[in-house]
Amino acid sequence: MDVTPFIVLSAILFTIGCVGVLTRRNAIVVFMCVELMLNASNLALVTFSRANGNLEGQIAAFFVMVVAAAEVVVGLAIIMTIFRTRRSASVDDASLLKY
Amino acid sequence: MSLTPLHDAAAVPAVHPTDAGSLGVLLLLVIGLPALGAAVLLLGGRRTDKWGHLLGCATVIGSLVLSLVLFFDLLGKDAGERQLTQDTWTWFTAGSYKVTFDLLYDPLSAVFLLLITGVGSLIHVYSVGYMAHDERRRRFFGYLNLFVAAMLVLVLAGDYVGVFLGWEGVGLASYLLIGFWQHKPSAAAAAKKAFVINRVGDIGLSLGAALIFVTFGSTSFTVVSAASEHAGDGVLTAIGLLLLLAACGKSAQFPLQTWLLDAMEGPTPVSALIHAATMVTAGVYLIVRSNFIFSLTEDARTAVIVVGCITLLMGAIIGCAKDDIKKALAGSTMSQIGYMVLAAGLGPAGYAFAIFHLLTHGAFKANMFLGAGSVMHGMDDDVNMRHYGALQKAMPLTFATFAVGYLAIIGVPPFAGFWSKDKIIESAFADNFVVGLCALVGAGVTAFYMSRLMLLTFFTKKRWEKGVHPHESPNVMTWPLIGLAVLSAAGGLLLVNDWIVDWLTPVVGEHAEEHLSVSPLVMSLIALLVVALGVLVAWVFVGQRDVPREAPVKVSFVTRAARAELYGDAFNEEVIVKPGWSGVRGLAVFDRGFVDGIVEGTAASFAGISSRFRLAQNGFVRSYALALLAGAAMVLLALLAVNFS
Amino acid sequence: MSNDFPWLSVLLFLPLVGAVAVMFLPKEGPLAKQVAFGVSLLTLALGIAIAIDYSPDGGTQFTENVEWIKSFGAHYALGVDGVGLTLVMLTVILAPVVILASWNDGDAGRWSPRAFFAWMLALEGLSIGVFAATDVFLFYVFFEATLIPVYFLVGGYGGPNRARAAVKFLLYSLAGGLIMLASVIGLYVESAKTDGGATYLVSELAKIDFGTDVGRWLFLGFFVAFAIKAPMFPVHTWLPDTTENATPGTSVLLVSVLDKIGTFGMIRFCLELFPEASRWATPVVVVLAVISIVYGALMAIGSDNIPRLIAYTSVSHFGFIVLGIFVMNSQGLSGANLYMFNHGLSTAALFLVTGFLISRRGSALISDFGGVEKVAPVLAGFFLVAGLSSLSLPGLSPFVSEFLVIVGAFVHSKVAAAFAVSGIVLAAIYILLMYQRTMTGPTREEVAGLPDLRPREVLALAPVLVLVVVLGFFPKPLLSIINPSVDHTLSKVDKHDPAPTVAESTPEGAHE
Amino acid sequence: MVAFWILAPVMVAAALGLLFARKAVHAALLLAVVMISLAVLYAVQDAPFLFAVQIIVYTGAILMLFLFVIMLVGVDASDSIVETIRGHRAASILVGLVFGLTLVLGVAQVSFGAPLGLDEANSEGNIPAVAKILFTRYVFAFEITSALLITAALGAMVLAHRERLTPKPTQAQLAAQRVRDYAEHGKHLGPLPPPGVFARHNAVDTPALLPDGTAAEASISRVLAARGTVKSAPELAEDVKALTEGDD
Repeated sequence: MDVTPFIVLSAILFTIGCVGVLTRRNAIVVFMCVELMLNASNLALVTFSRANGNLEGQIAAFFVMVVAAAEVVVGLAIIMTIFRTRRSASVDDASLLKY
Repeated sequence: MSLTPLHDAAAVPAVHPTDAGSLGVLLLLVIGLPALGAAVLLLGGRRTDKWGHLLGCATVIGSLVLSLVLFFDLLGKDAGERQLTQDTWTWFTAGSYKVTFDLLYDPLSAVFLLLITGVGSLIHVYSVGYMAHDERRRRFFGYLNLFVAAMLVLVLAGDYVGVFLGWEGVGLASYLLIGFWQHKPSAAAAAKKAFVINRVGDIGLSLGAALIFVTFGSTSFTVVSAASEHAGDGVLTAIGLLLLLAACGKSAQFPLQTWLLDAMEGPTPVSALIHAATMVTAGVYLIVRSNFIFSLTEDARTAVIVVGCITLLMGAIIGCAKDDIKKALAGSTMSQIGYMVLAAGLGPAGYAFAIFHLLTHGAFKANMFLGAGSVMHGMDDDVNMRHYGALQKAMPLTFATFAVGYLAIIGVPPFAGFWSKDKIIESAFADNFVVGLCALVGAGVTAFYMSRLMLLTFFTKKRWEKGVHPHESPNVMTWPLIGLAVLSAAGGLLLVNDWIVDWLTPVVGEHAEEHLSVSPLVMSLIALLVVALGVLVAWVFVGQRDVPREAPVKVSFVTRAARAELYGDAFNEEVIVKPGWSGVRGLAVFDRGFVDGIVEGTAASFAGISSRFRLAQNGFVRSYALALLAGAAMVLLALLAVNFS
Repeated sequence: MSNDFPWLSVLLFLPLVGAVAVMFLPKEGPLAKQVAFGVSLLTLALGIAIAIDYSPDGGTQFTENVEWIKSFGAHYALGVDGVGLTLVMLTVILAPVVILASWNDGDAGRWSPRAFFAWMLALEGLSIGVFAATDVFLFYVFFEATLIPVYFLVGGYGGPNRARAAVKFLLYSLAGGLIMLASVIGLYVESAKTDGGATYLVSELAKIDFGTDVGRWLFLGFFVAFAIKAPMFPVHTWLPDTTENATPGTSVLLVSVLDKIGTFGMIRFCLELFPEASRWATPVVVVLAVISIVYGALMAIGSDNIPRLIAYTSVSHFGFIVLGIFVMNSQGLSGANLYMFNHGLSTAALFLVTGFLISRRGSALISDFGGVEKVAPVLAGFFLVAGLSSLSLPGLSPFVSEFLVIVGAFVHSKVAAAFAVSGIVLAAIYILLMYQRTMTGPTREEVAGLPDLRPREVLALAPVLVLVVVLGFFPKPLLSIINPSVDHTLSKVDKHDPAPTVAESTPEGAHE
Repeated sequence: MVAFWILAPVMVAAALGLLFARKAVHAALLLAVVMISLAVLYAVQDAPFLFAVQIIVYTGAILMLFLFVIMLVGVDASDSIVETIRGHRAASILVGLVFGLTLVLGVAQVSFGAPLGLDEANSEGNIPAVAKILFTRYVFAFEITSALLITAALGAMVLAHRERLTPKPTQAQLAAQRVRDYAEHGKHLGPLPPPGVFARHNAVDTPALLPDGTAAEASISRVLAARGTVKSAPELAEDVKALTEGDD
């Protein structure tokens, strides 16, 4: 099993996640795209782990998952609060921090 | 100075005064009394209103007494010892430059002291009556005292910078007094004009003093007079011209003459004291005092003569056309000072006569100004001679004293003016025919305009305004008139035995002999003939005709020019004031727009750039993320480029 | 006084401590003002004591020297020579005058009046520090620190555009300070190369030969900052904007005291540390100074706003001062030093008296006045005397200094003197024009009910004008302490007064 | 490798679907596809522990959380297609393409060599090996994550918490309010009738029948009424009729 295809896939998924973050306006979907990016990186980590013959990469991926979980919890809570006050889940509506 | 001056026959007299000793205190008091009077009157406020005028008179009369004491003391000394100095204190020092307040009392200062305090006293007394109804009389006397003190400083200072102090002091007093009725815009403007034009002259005095310092290492008369022979011609001429500029400003000589006629806005005693008898002659004083410069430079003297000639004719012409009695007299003053300047420009041959004419003129012109003031007093402050006429009956005393002054100024023997003016005309002819001719023509014109003034005021028909009842002035005003009339009549006595010439010799050097082709007697007769012609013309054209109450409009170009004061003001207005104002306005735009514009522009451009950049902070998270991604892409590209290059 | 006791430090910290103390007093009521006035009087008394104890020929005195930042070579070093003492005296004299004259000016500000007076005291203390510092680093710190009180004084109290004016002042000055900082750092770098190691002490720096190029660059850094401070053409535009919006008291402290830092710095740092560069720059500086004289005067003539007008007159006067400094002869330098003091007095008087006038009428425009003399003769009298001192009338103190500067300029260059001297005519025009338009003529309705000066105002102004008159006739006390310092400076720049031409030339060869 | 080539296109397609899905629910489902596929890829790459964790944590916990939030926010909340920031979409796609291409090209340029494989590392089993590293070298980081998780949990609680603005009404107050409502508006005093009582059906969409045979509207949820999925009384009546007739 060659390594390169996995890495390329990871790169493609990461890029798609990026574009998703940039183009989607629903905060929840944006969040999903962030998760996609994290997962893409996890794939790369796992692949590198295999390529290098040790488990450090897997450990890293594990920590990424933990952090992602924490992030999702807080992030979604924030989205909820924003939604409660603004009645909208669009990221564009929370644009007071400007000029 | 380490160099000892080489004295030879033609050398200029050096100022080497001896210590005044006990008399020095009197010198200080002569200045101190009026200065104290001024201080008390100006700082004392309303408390001094009641007796202020009396104090003002007392201080000046006190100075007169002291001056007389000093004068007779000087008279009793040998000619060689008639230069006294009173050490006071060092004014300032810087490096090798030292300026002191030491006073110099010599024959020249002595006659000036008498003139200033003498005429000054009479005019102070006169003013008591003239200003009786002015609520600010106390302040008027304060200013007058200030003037007298400053004028005394001017003539007693032993240093050019000291002269400068008095010079500006009298300028200030003149400013304050011309603008005394400052609720009148014309008076305020005239005061400012006088001061500013005088300041133009002061450029000459400042730079002159600077040049003197650079050349001689000092500005005291003692040092400069001792070393002036060693200086180069160019330097001396430059100094002479600079001092001439100063003299032009103060003495209203061409081209700085325009302020004098406007200065007549001041109360009449001021015109008499400052703008006729004393202050305006300070220029002549300066030239005569600087004889150790002027005697050595032919070029500068020529310039002085030219200025004198031009001004004496200009003043005379202006005097012919003015209907305002004071302005006519002011034109005459200009003209007479022109004579003095002309005489001073003749060098050793003329210094003494310049001073002689200065003294006699001080008496008769002050006399006539006060007379004019008396007339105005009687005519409800009307100054237009076309509204006068036939006043000799109404105001006999004024008429009589005025007449003495009139005879003196046109040069009728034996009145004072004849002697002094005749000497100047003689010396002028001796120097140069053209100059002499100018002086002679000037005398004729003088006779014309003074006769015109006389006729319009005291003779011809009544042309009074309704409700005007001319009356003789109170005694306090007529007594000074009489005093001045006596001086005007008897001033010629100074020439007995060439007393004035000998008296001034220690100051201005030996009197140079004249080389006149005709005898002095013939010369005098010619001059008298010209004067008679002038009077005749006046009689024919003014005395024999009806004088219209309004000045005729259709007149010759010459008359128009003379009425416009030969376009001196118009010239200044068009050539200096107007371009000056537009220049200043342009400069304001330049300052705002360019000098500050660069600064403000830099600030504004930064503000503009940041306000443009600020828009990038649009608050949309996605935009920030885009920037982030773009940055990451760039980093990647850079890495790639580095790795694969 | 014992020489060990740090008198200058006491003089410097007394007003600073006073400023802090004033901030703890109640906001309302006159107590804060009274305490501030008392502190300034105390400072004045101490200043006079120091001046009396000063011996004219003793060089730098009342020295203190404590090592401050060792790695920079910076010291807390104080000491005054003739020039420094004159300016310290000017500061301590003007502070009580200004506080008394501005008694009610702080009431309408953005902050409490007590803050106004506290800032004034702080400014006084910091100014003393600037003039007394004998360490470049310390000088720089004080130099920049003075901006803070002025910023708050201008920005918090004064005219409608005060905020903008304060920012402009601050940024302009900071820009100059920044350029100077580069030179200050450069001094460190250069001094670190010498055997003695890094030092900021003026006395040590003066011994270093910086070499032509380095010296010129360092000189430029200092000079630009001082030219902005002075202010000289073409970096003068902050001054009119600031004075237009500041209270008169602030303007006095700013123009009469703070701006002197510029000219003081030129003597102390430009001339004494970089003599070669100063001689090199002389032609340009002299031209700029002459332009300042004429330009400032012309702008003053064209101004309708009184504080702006006075600001422009100061530009003109500072031109004279800089001219006197850079002609580098005894007359010019003595004149310039004396001018600094005299200009402080005359401009203070002019600002204060016009300030009284403006506060009465509520307008600063000359065209809004007319015939005030009739209703307020005392005010008019003070105005006239202050104005006359500004136009350097002989008998008033500025004359001596201006005359000396003109003489000095003449010794240096006849052309420069000829142009500079036109300033005296222009000065007459701008002062008398202003006087004519405001004071004379028929009394306008709007000014008809104007009250004359109150006793407090007379009390504030009178000492200044008395000093102006006394020093006009007897400037010796000042000159006797200034002249030795001038000789010292001249020896530093290696210049000697030229001998009079007549003494050199023989009678035969005497031609120009 | 077969699994990879089968799953990779599916994952890319699902990820792209994430970009275009109008409804958040669809996006969540597509994400689930990606994640499960990833889990398989982990398994393929000798990471059985991560395979399990991926399924449990991501697909199980996180995605469920997403779905909960979508439920709370509103299933219908969908994006509008119109881009509000001018040029943003084009720029995003462009930058994304550049980024992606660079990344892919860059990665493709690198030759990783033959993978060493995890056979040796996993010799004693993947999970014990991972545990060994985790509890030795990374134990500190591991403990820190616990702190992180607790913090996150607390944070979520704080964020989701709503402060009471008014005091909680007591039983007595509630009772008084009810009586007052009855007095003023004639509102029914007792509890609402449950659906389906005395009726043919006891489903929630079936209103209870009142003694007179009419339907009690208050007995069913208003949401159901709004959707129009409520059985109407006449229908019920027909049902009853059919029943009774059938009985006969």
